Amino acid sequence: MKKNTIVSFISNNLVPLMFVLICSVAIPLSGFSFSYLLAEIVTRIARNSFLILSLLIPIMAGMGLNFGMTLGAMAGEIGLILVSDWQIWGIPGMILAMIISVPISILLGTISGKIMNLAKGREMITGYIMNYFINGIYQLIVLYAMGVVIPIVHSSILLPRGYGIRNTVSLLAMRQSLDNLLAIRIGTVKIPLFTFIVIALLCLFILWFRKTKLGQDMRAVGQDMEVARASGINVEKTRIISIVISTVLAGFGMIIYLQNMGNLSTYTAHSQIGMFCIAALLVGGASVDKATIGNVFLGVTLFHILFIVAPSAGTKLMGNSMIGEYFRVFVSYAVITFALIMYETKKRKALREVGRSLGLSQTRLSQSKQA
Amino acid sequence: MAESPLLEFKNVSKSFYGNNVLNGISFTLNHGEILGLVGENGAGKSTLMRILFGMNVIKETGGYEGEILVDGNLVKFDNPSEALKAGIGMVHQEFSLIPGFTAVENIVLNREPQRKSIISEVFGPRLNTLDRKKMDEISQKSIGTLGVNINKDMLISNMPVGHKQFTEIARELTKKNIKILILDEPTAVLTEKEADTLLKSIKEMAKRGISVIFITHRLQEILSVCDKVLVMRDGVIVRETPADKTTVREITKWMVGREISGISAENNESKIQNKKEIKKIMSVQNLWVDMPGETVRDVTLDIFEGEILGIGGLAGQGKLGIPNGIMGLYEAGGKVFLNEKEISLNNPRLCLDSRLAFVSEDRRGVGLLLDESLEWNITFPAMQIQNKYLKMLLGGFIKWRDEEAIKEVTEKYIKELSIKCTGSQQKAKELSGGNQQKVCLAKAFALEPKVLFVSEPTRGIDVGAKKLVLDALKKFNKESGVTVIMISSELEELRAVCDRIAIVSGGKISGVLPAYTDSEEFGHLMVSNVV
Amino acid sequence: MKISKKFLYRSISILVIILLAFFMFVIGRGHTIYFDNKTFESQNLTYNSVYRVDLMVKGELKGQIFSRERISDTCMGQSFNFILKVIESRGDEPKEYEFKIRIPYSWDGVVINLPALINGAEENVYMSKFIPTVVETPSLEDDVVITDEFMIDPVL
Amino acid sequence: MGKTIIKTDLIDDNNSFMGTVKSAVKSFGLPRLIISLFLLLMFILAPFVGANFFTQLSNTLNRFSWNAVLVLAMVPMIHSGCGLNFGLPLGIIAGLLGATLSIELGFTGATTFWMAILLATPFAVLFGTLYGFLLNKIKGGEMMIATYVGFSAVSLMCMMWLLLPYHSPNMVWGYAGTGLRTTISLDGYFNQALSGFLRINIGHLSIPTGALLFFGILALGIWAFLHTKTGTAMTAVGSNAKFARACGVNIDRVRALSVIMSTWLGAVGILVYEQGFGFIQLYNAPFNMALPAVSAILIGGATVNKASITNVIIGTFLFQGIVTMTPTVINSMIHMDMSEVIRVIVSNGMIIYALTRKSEVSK
Repeated sequence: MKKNTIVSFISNNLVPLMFVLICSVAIPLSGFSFSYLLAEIVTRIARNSFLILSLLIPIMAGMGLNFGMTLGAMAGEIGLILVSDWQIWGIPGMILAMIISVPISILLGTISGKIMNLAKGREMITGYIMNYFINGIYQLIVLYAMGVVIPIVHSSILLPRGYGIRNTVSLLAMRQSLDNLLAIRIGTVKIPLFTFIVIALLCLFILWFRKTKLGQDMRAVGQDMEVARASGINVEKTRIISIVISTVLAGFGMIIYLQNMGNLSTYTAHSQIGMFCIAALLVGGASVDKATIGNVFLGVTLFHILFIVAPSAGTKLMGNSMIGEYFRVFVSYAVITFALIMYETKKRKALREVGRSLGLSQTRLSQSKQA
Repeated sequence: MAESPLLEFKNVSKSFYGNNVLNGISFTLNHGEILGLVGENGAGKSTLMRILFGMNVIKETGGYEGEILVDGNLVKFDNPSEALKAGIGMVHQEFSLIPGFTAVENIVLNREPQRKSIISEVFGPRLNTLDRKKMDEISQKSIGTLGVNINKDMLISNMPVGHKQFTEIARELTKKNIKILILDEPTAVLTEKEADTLLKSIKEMAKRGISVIFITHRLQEILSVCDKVLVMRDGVIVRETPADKTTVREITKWMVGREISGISAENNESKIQNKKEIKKIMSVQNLWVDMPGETVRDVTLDIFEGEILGIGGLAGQGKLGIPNGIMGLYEAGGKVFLNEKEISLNNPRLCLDSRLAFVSEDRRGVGLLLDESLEWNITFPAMQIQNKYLKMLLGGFIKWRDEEAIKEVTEKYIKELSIKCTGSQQKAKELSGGNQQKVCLAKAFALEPKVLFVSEPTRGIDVGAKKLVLDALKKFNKESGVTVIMISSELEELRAVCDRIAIVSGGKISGVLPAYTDSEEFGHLMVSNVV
Repeated sequence: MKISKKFLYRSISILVIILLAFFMFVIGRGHTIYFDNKTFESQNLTYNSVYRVDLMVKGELKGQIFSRERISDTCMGQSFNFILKVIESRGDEPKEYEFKIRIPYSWDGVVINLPALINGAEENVYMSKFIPTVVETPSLEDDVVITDEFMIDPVL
Repeated sequence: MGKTIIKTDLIDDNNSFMGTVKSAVKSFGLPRLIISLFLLLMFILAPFVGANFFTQLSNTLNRFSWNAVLVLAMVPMIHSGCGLNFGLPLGIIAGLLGATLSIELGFTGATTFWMAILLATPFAVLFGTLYGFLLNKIKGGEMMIATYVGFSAVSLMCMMWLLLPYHSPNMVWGYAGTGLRTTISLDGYFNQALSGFLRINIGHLSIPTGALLFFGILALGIWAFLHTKTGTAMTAVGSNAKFARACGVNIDRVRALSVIMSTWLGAVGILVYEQGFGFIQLYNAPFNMALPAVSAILIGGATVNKASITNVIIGTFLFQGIVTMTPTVINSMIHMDMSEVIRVIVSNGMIIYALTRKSEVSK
């Protein structure tokens, strides 16, 4: 009995356990000091948690991992570009960028949600392709419309040709303005207290949201669309709302992320963010249909430990730092692949389980009769 | 009684695509009355209830004729929520519960008591928080009235079936102003004890003024709980009687009894006698099949060479599971012998190799390649299994499709079965149901089987086509001497075509009788061990 | 009635957000302020540079500006408070001045001439708009792209 | 019973002209129509902006010949119902292994090309078998998993390119002596091995006959395969898997076979691409290869579960036409290089369109 629970614990938490294992090998190899690692981890938790938390609500609504969170990230970036052109600095600049990002996020989220409703059962791949599609439109706006249709004053962010935004937009004026607010230093570790307060507020929001009528509807829709529809829940609208919320939160998350970075790579900052957030969430033990706040923090910690130590460990092990870099990319893809495969096989197994148990009972029945 | 009845049907009729399924239905239901509705499958019970509940399918297929009155007011429900508003609740055969929710959450689904907050004032009432305490109270009360002991905080997925059923009923009861509760075979999944509890609570509900329409195949239950029994057959009400003035036997007779046309008893008898000298072609022993909704539990059956064996029974009793299990489409166990040789189960290929063929009841799902031509549909199995219609190139290394042979054979079957189509290249999805069924038969015929299973050959096709299909089957049986096993919900159809009829009830064969036997006998077998 | 109530709440909340945005525009507007300690002539008056000025903002020493030097500081919002400790010539006792200046919203950069300011000149005398000398970044490739370590970029 | 009205079987009263046009547009697909018209417009406009029509056509044909085989690699998997082959990078890796091994083993000239195909084949079969086995375990979720299997494989290979003991001085980093370069020039190996063969030059028009011929042979092979017994089974599995199973077809085997075929075609496809392009691109390059191929076949009229050789030809031509024409025409017209962005929007828009269509299999 006890053995059984251990086995099921391992099989249910295979990904996090694997990561703990890899990290426990890689950390000593890398030769980083504990305090350095701790400082880095704290920074990264503050930087990434908000973004990853934005993934939770669509999972609740049964729409899987929202690969389309990138759309929100783009909305946030547009906000930041405009704000930095208007020279609004610091926290007011962040707030303004968030306010600007909201309508864009809502628009993109609605489009994305509507398209996903047309592609039920294929939400993830659709969301994933949506990234590329909207990225095209983002480029159209940022590379061609800004400076022409949308006025951009400062030549420091414009391309020399007079329109389009440069590859990098400096966010020096708001760099870590949120992180430095109420920041505490313990030894060499800086704890960005206020950022953590914001993240905690989001966690509270998510917990509260689960208790609302809308949250309950989302859970219902996520489990069985048909039953939910029969009971009078507007399934399509509920699903769209979940995507919209996720997109808006991802926009905020991106702004928090970028204020920490201190600069914005206009055309590449968002392209991988979805992938890395999803990988981190999955590393924390989440699956396509179930994710908790705990998964987020465990995931972001484990995933980023690997990210920090991999290049240096790779150098020690193979004599080539690129190996480590490729390794961590490989790991993030592999984790997503593994989680997706687990999800699909679990789904099929659950279906077969019912049959098998019935089959067994029937065989026993007929055997006992014959005996 | 000055008061008008709670519910009144006046001359309600309904037809689907020209098929009359309901004809001039009139009845009344008083406050606190329990009405038992019985009838064979296809008698029109479900359609009647769908009309009452305002299901979309009714409206989409052109609505209905006649009038329905609730409390003396004329109503016409366009969708279920209107019916709900008018106080009509329905418990379906399939559970409409959310598996990962607790009983409480399911009972108040989408009607949760809520608390307002500032946020919900701005963003709308969907951001109200749920009032868990009140939810619990409501559910507990509702479960209490049912008189059962269900853990309200248990997840539905962890519940035994009976508790799921009670949860659904409890949900209907919490609906405000519920006046009429439709229970569609609620006891089918219950143990005897649970069924008793349910019956008790139905009576309890009636005492509180809720009227109940109770549909079941367990006639004993009808007699014990109902005030009034309606017996339906072929879309009409054949009898309306107070429950205490009738017997199970009588009801059965009303349900199935009717004049038999185009069948001569003697003919059948002689055929059977001839059969006795003929050897067993197939023998099924202790077969179980896990087919959702059509579970076969323990079937033992012998089939004689050259006969047409009918398998009948009520829906959900497992008759469809038999051919699907033998042919390897659903997981099965037990033993099946063909000409004394055992056939291994769960492998469609081996069955087909030993010259069994199957025409599935799921015509569009399993039976046809809807997006492909008739040629493909008809020749595909024979090509794959028997290497027919192929040209062997390079000494058989390349098996090239022989388009000419394919066209030829397709046209032969189109002619033989008079399939109405624009040509052998037409896509299967463009044909009508009857012609699609003929294509399915042609596909099986092309395999030249020794034993042919035909499942629900006339389901969903119009009357004219029905006859053609059945005739084609009979002709095939007579001319090629092929043993045919026909599974159908329509007893009369079986009696017209088959030599012997096996009745399945509760996943077991409850009896095999010659086709000329009185239909009343079959009726008894059908309900003998209904689960 | 119910709808109008909801509508009211919603419009109020939207209004609040717009106001918040507007407020952010005001308080978040950043300016770079350049302090010049240079001899300055205006309207036939000459303001001579001083030996050293210590710039204090919010009690923090931002810099010491010697004669003919310039330092810059940033400020958010349109009013800027600072304290100057002026040492007229080497060895003098510092004199403390407190200033509160208003910066025009549309100016990104502002040059303040300290001698003029200390000697009580008009605002349009001591304050002028900073016009950056345009330094063209030669090409895109020179832009240093700093990202997180996310390097693979499968964009079509 | 007597009242039953027998319905006529065939309903075809929609003979009006408008109806015909509408149904024609519907069957062709509105997005496809727009893309075709757009490309046509490009060709018409080309002379006005000073681009030679025949040069443009040659460019398009050239790019067509590079990419057509990669697009063809979509066909078997779509046919067997495995969906769009987002896992194309797997085949590409097999092809890259073939190409690098062929060079490493010291072959030169056009022989490298044929040796590369030969060497890539066992890898393609191996990868395809494993990949097919995996896809059979996760029926219904193929596309998303295929994408990430492809990505995982590419990033794993990134490490391998560094670690595998290659020595050919033309391929490894000069200073380290180990690890393959990101791009390897094919001069002296199979650069233009096919395209140069029987090349026809008439004025500005230049036709890469060899490459087109090679594609033709492969396409013919696929066409022929689909006419065999196994090919028929493959189509049936894609069209209705339940039907095929009930007819005794071993679905898993057919699907695995289709995956192996797709993977092999992907391997050959990348080799054909490289011989035209003149370089082997390693490391992250395979990431970007799947989506253009997917959208090309969709533009050609394929759906998530139906595809034909015609779809491949039309789709590749339209897609590559847009890729080559838009930079020239649009840039000279509005002096903005928007071609890349247009391509991104068009190709991904097409994939989204295909994903949102109710799957064509009538259930």
